[in-house]
Amino acid sequence: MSIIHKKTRTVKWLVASCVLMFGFGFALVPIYDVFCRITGLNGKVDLIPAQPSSVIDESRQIKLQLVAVNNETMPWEFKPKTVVTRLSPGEMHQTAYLARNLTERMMIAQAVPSVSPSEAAPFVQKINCFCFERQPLDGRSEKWMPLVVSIDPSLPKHISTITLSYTLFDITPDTPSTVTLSERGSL
Amino acid sequence: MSRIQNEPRWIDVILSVLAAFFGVQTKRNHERDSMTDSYWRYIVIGLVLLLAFIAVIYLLVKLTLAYL
Amino acid sequence: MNSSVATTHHGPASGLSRWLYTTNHKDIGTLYLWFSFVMFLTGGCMALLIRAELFQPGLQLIQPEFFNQMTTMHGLIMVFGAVMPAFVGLANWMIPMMVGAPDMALPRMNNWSFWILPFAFSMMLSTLFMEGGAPNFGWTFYAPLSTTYAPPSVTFFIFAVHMMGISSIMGAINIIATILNLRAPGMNMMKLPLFVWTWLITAFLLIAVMPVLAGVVTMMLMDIHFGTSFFNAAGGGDPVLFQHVFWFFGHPEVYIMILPAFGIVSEIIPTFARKKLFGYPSMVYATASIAFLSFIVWAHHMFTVGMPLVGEVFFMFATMLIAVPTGVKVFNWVATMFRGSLTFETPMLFALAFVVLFTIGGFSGLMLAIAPADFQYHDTYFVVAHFHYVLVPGAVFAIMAGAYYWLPKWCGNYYSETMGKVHFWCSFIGVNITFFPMHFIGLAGMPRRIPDYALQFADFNAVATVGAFIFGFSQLIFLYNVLHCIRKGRKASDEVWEGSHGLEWTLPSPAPYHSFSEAPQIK
Amino acid sequence: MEKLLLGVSGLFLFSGRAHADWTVNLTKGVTEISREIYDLHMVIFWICVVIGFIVFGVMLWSVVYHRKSRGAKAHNFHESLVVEIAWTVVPFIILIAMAVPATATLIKMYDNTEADLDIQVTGYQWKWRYQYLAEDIDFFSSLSTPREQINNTQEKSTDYLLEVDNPLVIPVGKKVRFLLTANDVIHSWWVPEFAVKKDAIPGFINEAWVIVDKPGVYRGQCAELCGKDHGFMPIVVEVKSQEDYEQWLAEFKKADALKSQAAEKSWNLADLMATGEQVYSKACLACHQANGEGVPSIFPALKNSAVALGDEALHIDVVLNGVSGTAMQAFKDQLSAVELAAVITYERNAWGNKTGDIVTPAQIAELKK
Repeated sequence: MSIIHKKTRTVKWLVASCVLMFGFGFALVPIYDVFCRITGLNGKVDLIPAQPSSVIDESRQIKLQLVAVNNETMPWEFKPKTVVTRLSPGEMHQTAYLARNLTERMMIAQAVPSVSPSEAAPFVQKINCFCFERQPLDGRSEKWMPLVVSIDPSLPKHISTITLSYTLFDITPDTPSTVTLSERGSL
Repeated sequence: MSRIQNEPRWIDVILSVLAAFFGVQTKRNHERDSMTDSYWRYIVIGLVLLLAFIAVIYLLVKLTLAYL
Repeated sequence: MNSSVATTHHGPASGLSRWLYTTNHKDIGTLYLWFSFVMFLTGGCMALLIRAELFQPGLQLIQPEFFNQMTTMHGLIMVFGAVMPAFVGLANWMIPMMVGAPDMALPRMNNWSFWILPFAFSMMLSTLFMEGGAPNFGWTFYAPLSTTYAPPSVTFFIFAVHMMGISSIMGAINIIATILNLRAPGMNMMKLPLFVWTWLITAFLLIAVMPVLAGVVTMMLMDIHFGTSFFNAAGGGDPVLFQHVFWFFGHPEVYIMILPAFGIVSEIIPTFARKKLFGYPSMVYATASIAFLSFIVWAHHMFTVGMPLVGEVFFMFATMLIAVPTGVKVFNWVATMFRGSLTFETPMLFALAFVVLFTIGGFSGLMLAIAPADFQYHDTYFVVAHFHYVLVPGAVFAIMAGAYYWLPKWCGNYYSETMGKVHFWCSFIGVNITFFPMHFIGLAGMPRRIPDYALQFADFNAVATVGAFIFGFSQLIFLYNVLHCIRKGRKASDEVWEGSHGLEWTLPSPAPYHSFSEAPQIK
Repeated sequence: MEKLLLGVSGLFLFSGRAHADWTVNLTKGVTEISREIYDLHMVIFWICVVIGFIVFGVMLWSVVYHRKSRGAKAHNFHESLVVEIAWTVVPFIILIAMAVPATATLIKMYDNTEADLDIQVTGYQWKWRYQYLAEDIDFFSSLSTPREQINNTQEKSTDYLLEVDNPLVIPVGKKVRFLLTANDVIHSWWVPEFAVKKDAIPGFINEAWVIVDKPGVYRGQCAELCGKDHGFMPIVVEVKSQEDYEQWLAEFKKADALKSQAAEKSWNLADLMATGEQVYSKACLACHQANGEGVPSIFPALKNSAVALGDEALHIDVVLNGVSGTAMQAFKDQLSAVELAAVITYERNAWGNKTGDIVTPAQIAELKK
């Protein structure tokens, strides 16, 4: 084989590897997602409804804490009905979060759940959750957003406290705030 | 020496890659490795052993966590 | 012999067009080296500005906003503008001469991969004058600080990174194609000088990770301008994902900046010890081992993001393992010196300083690998001390050692040995005064990337600033020495150094514009 | 090497003389975990020192005795499998010996037993918010060092840049669990004496815990670059005995009640302006500057601005709810009704902004409901 041939072959291989690795960079996104769901890395939890479990493990009680966080520029009042509950794994817990839009305009919010310790994330089953869909709310109005949650009885024995946190993000399209872009320039 | 004779066997490739993981290699084996023109076997074995290596560390981690 | 390189046998064209259109590996090597030196001084000035602000507690010279821009630009310029192009420049000059090739395998692409760089960095530096200022989110540009909260100039930053990435990838392809295909008859892989070997492995690392960097900045671009949410929690993304993808690139990148340095030092030490390199095969295999391991340790940069216990332990174990092949290298260098016949010309001095100071950087790296202890070290000046020990008296000293070592071959003249030694001692002392106290302030609790600090850190910061100015200004001696060497140094012999061996030393000094047009026969 | 050692010891001496309370080493801290980490740190440090002495010793030996000027002739050896395997295996064993205690400490840190007190810590650009989950306690904690000290026009206090207006207060000897998250970008909550450093990530929750065994005041800083004032968001934790802690709780709640009462009383312009100036320098000055002129193209001016001189409702909305996509935060939760009213009034009447408008605390309290 002539050197030119060999050279062309090498270059082809290398260019192909580059394209492959560029693709791999993007492939890391779904890989990471799958990895997180399996291992509970980062406390990421499923955004699809879970089936309630049929067994209840009466032998132990888990302390479940509900936390509410507002992301920046989210001017709603946002809080859980009760912060701390104790429940047995498998038991269904029905509660709600209060959302109150303090502004004058209609806004849409998205709640993003997160669980700590992250190891417990795969065991927190949300049978019904306001985080499954975006939440529109008219200006100066409020609503209770339902949450039905249970803990998988196969939760590792050493975990006794679980924190379920929701961060509320403003995803109202186009008008992020009362101040429009042109006004912002003159602020 | 003809090329055929020089061509390392699969087991040699595996040993060479393991030596690369370890970081120490003898001159004789290195010479043999560098005579060959087919790098792809080293790459394939390298990738397979890398996965195996990750699995080994992972098992090690699991073991340590189970016993400590 | 074929390919476009050897068909013409005239000397260089004259004037500017020589440099603009050149496809000669020596010319391009020179361009790379000068470019990287200019960037080194630019990034160095930024470092001095940072150090000057940190000389005393309180805000004196610059405001926090600008301080953050300086730390960001300093990091980016030093990594992508100074260290990497310097190694590519050395590779361009030396690899064809070391393997007995007439030129690089793809000379036209070679020209292109250099000339992208000045444009990339002009774009990057121009962000300093844009509204909202230059990128201010650190060279690691963690989302969402670099996406939702970034200044508008981030788009230019992204394009600049893309261009640098393309340049590096093309350089790497060229180097691999040269080493694999253009070796002179008889120059088998076994006989390759270590500089060539380490660069081959580095080039593969570049091919593997630069596209990932391109991917991650593309995702940022899409998040900022096209409404995707790769890294935005509101849309189902994850800011931690950014860190994973970034460090999947970032950790091998660290080795990209140090493996060629290993190669240079492995050339220099045997020459001045007048003894063959100890354990050549092990050196090659240890390099390969480090390269392999670099892909499975990235999350040790993220011990504090809240990984599960299993992940934390996995990355701790894998990271600690890197100490083994790295140790092998250091031991081999020392064994090469042991019972040799040593002389201490400037390149050797830099190489010796490299071995000692890089090892100190390696030690602090080992400490950082211990995950629970890393909770205390993470994002403090201890980390700053660690990676500056690895990169300044590590990579940069190796580059200087290489420059002094090969300068006589490039220009045909010796540099001034006295001036070289003065440069060395000023740099050596300066570097240690700058970075050693940073270990202390880091352990005492000073976070990195802060423009102002509590009073208990004041004295060591003042010391570090003094050191930085010594180190910075002593580089002017280097500049003067190089110019002196080019213009009127003492004539160099072909062999240049008493103990040198290798193909490049069989060529006349200065190396002719076209070398090895007829392939040399190796044994 | 010798030079280096000399230099290092010189630095030690120098530091010892300059400040008696100076530290060049990791803090031992006040928790069991932090002391374990300190021990790990010292063990690995000494391992490195010993290896360093051996390696650099051999090197120094060669440099001194095997130099050409002494007539040394180069020996011709360049391979020895035994030696090479030895120096691969020995470090490997040392590493294993190191990995075991490190893993044990790590396992302890990941202990999930129930805590006595849970505190939600939220990172904001550039302050911390502490919410006690079981109690009705929620407050912000930001830098209290005056700007004059930072700008060198006033002498710096002992705790320069490490002091806050409202420190976090926790009881001694109790397991306190921190739930960390952030409101905008990634921050990192770090108190060296607790050996706790955990990233606070927007949209995600992390946890860390401490059992502090000594009452005292412990200081730390944000450890992850989070924008302009990253260097100016310290953490101060006051660790109190159970009694003192309970007393603090009671006092805090009483003060909180007083604050809401204050909103109901009537305020005049002068009072509001005086309070407003204080609030302004604490919450607004970092960006909008003391003269209200901001920083061109980064932070807008308030002096003669459309917002400060225009519609009152818009001005209130901007301050309470922030401006999305800019550095302007929502101050609704960070400041009390009185503080908000005062600062808005101040902004509408300072630096030649003479609107004469008075925004009353009652007005704000109504909006905050």
